[in-house]
Amino acid sequence: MKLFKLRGGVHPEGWKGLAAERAIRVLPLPERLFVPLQQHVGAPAQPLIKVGEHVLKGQIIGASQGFISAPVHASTSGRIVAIGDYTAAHPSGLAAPTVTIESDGEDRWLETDSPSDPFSLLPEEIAAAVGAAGIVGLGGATFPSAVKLNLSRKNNVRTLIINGGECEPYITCDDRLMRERASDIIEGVRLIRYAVGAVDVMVGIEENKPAALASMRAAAAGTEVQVIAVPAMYPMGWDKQMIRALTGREVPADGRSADIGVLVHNVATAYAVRDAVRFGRPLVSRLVTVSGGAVAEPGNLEVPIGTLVETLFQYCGGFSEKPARMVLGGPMMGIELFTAAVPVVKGTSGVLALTAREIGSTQASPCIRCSSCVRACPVGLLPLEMAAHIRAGDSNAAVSRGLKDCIACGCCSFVCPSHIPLVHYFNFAKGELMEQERGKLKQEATRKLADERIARTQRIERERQEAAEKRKAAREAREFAAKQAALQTTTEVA
Amino acid sequence: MSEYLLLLLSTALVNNVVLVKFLGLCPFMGISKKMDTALSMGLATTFVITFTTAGSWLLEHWLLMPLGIEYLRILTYILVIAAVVQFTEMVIRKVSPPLYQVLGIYLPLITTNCAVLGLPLLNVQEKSGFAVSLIGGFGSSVGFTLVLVLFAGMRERIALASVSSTFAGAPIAFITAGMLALAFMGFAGLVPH
Amino acid sequence: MNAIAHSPHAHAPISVNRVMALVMLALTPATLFGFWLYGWPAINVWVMSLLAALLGEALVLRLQQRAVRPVLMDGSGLLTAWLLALSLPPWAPWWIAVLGSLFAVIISKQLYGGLGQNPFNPAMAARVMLLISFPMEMTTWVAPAPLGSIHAPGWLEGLAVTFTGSQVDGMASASLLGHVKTEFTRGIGLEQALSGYYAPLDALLGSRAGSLGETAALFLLAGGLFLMFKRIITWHAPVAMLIGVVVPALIFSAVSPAHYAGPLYHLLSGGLMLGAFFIITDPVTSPNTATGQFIFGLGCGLLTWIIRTWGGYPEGVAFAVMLMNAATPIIDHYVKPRIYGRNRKGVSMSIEPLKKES
Amino acid sequence: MITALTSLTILGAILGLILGVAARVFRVEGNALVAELVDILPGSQCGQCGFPGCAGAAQALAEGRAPVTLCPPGGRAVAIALAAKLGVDADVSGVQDSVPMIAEVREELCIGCTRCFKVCPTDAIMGAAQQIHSVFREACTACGKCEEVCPTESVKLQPVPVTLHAWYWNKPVTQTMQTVAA
Repeated sequence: MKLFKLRGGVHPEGWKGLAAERAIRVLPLPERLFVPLQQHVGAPAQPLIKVGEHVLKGQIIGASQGFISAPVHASTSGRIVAIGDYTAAHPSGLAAPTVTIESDGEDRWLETDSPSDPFSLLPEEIAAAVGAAGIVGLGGATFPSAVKLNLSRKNNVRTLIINGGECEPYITCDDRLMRERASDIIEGVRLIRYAVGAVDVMVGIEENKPAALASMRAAAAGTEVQVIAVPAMYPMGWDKQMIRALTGREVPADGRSADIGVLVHNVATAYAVRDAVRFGRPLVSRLVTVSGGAVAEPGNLEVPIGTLVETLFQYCGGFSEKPARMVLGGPMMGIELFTAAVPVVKGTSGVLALTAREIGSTQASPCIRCSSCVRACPVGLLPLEMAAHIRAGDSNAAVSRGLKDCIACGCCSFVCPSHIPLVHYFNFAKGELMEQERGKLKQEATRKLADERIARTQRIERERQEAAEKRKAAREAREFAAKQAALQTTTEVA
Repeated sequence: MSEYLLLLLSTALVNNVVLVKFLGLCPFMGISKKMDTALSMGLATTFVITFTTAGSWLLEHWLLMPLGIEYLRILTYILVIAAVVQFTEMVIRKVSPPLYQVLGIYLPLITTNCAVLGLPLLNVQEKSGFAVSLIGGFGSSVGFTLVLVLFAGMRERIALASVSSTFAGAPIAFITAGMLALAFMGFAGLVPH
Repeated sequence: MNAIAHSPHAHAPISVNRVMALVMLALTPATLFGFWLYGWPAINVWVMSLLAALLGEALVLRLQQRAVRPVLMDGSGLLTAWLLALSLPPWAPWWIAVLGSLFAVIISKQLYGGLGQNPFNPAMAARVMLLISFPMEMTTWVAPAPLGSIHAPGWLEGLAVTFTGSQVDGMASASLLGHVKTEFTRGIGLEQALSGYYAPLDALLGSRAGSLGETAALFLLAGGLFLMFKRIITWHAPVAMLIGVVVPALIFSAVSPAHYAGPLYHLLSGGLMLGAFFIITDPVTSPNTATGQFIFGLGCGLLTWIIRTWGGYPEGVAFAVMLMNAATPIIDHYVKPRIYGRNRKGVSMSIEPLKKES
Repeated sequence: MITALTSLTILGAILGLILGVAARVFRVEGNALVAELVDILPGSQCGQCGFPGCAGAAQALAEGRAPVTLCPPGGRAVAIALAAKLGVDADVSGVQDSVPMIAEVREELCIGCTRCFKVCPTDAIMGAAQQIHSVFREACTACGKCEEVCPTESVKLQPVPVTLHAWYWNKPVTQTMQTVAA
């Protein structure tokens, strides 16, 4: 199969060996789980339970709100002990609405009936099952999967691409999943294909994962699923990059992949879809890579959603040395954690404890305009110019240079010889612009309110005047009548 | 033909109106903060200079010289310049209000751009013919536009640089202009006189 | 609590210091060859340039109350002075080297805010300034006198040449480009001017009069290839510059060989090799994109050839580089990479409705 | 003398004629600028700029009587937009966005006098006489009028609390090496 030419990208040190060669282990059930109500893109889920209530594993505890949203389920059986704010896995360290479950140790599933043959279901029913299971993009985007399925079916998507590109260094959970549970993934892939009515199915896996390629090829043999090796580079796991590599087409900047007839899902998502459709089991656990130079025994764990990150590190033997930085996600796009007491969510692919040596120098020096960042950018932006304008306080100039197309992949910061935090600049500017946007919307709304108020006060004033005039006229009429009457009486008297 | 081409080259590059003759420095410093504006200003000035060199030559040879009133030269030239600038201003205001806003006071000030008056006067001094005056004027204004745009590009970049406060703004702009003039010295001798 | 660090949490093993060090390493063979060729005075000029750059930069940083050490340690000032020294006449008086270096690091670099913010290449700006201000000193060349040969001045004599301006008899010579230009102005044809004066092999190996670092074309080429191999520079600008010189030279020398020199003459003379591989690849003053760099290089080459052929100065590399430096922001303004999912103008690719499958 | 006078007069007359015709051909209707400026301004008619309402401010801006940094509620964003529209180089770096504020009613102090309710230009305060008032957050522009009229200092402008949704990365601290090395 011919692959298409890609642009930009970098080749960071992989560090995959730390965790990739050890089989998946199941984390023993923690005592408490902290399940945030928003683990996806879109509106947060609405809590459906009360404190003190007992829930079963897989029971819905937060309902989907609106079109782009996803429900949240209990990750184990137990008692709800709190519904309130808890530190979120977010760089701000702010709290988010979270449901705390105290495990009863039984880990009992909610009884559900599941179809004997999932392929006998209607495509709509599969999408509904995926939606009810709370499945979101597990590659990290956390976009509700059912929304994508429905959209793709309506758009007559022809090509289904399954993204097995795991380009972040250290992270190997998808690699392990493909090695150990290939046939389950393939079944999930075929279910997705059936649900959207796609014709071609391609699984793109980077060529630096020969074991995963071999097991996936073996599992896909005899099915309509094609397993294709793609070049190993970062960011190969960017869905649009995968689309370009496999189809040679680009997703329009203002559109979605469905606009060019392509649907992309992650391998882990496909696996979760199979669980949801075949067994009626919602997404309550996921594979998480625990790795980094400071972790004693790196590996991949199957973890209930809501487990604290510190529990994962403890299970992996604690730290062999004091980590310089703890990271949620991969080193290229992950976020630094200032506390390990934050819960694992649906989008968490890994937790890392990195040593100072692995992070490398962070001391920034002036930009020498070497344009390494321009060559590395997979999108085709000019990071150095955008950052220079943002630094000078002109974020709008950065927008006209493509800030909104930036995917924050980190390639530019990675290669910068001056160690300039380019992506940090971009995220700052995006936040600033978003705030301005919100301000503008509010301004428009308040202007409308002000106009309405002015109109209303004028109307009231006018009405009052009219009323006053009416009263005056009435009084005059009355007085006139009285006078007339008086006149009449006098004449009568006279 | 090649003579005119050389004239064009000579007036645009070798004897650049800004960097070699030091005419028109006011808009050169004033309207060179943004590349797009600089280009528009350059084009407006090109229009004005081309027309005034032609117009003033005609007046010189058909009006002033026959009547023997050369002493009114500067007065009449300024009359022509002012009229052409006024006309340009009206056109720009109609065609592109934002540009009109951006050029602001510099648009009427083309009138006092010494290059606009200087070039016709130099033509008289050198007793140039009509074609030479016209092409010389056009070449000079193209050279003006060229350095204005080059300079604006560099100033856009310098605006982002962390120039120390002592030199920020006009001082560093003047230093840059000096360096640009150094670079243009390379064209010296390119066109034999 | 420390501020939370933004991603990425990994970094490529590269730094500004390393880039500068590699460029200096690539310059070393050509420099050593120049030292050998022109003896002690050349070494003095080189040392004076570097010293002046360091001291000048330190002084300015002190005045601006900025930290001195990290800036001096990044090596950019040294590299600038090194490149300048290579473009000076090897027997230039000491004050030429000092003045040039100070102009380069103070006026053309630090006034703009230091590394990465100067619009003009500091070494070339300094060279142009010197050439215009001191044409005598800047065009007094000497014939090569390799260290150890009979004519070579000893160490003390070398000091005398650099610091008191004493000239060793019989050493004055003209550079190739200068010689041809002079002969042209005297009305002597190219063939005659070149006879006995120009041998391509000598030019290739550099044993002829010229500035300190420009004569060793082969070593400079090797250094440039080394930098490309190390991915410090890309091929676009250098190759384009060579094309920009060779193509017009080829065409014009074919049409009129008596008036126009051939490509080999242009390639191996003057500062072309130094310019192509070490000057125009300066990232600060060249465009961002590969296409932009190609245009930039092509412009440098063409202007070099035009100034050499028709201009008043015998050598045009420095002028050409400065002129194209001035045009760099405009090139960057118009030549930008295409953004994913957009066309060249930045408009989103069209979203065509998919055809219904029957 | 006569020749000079006549020739200049005729020349002036001809040029004047041309310009007169051009002025008719290239006539510009009205001043669209003011309307565009009004659109940029917040429109809450708060009067903090010292001009009577946003339309007055726009008029002043168009005539160059006011700086683009005149609008406190608009902050940096509006200043930048105004500068771009007017084509002036405004030093907006000085206009720091004040921390976003919002009016809050301290319920223990509110006596339900309805004065704030009456002055609010955007109807952001809800309540009736003798009832504790409350602020409709989305509509409050933090103009401060309610704060002025409140007899019990119950209404106060408070910084808007940062939420997870509104949080964003701070601007990176650049290493300009502005300190003298020890």
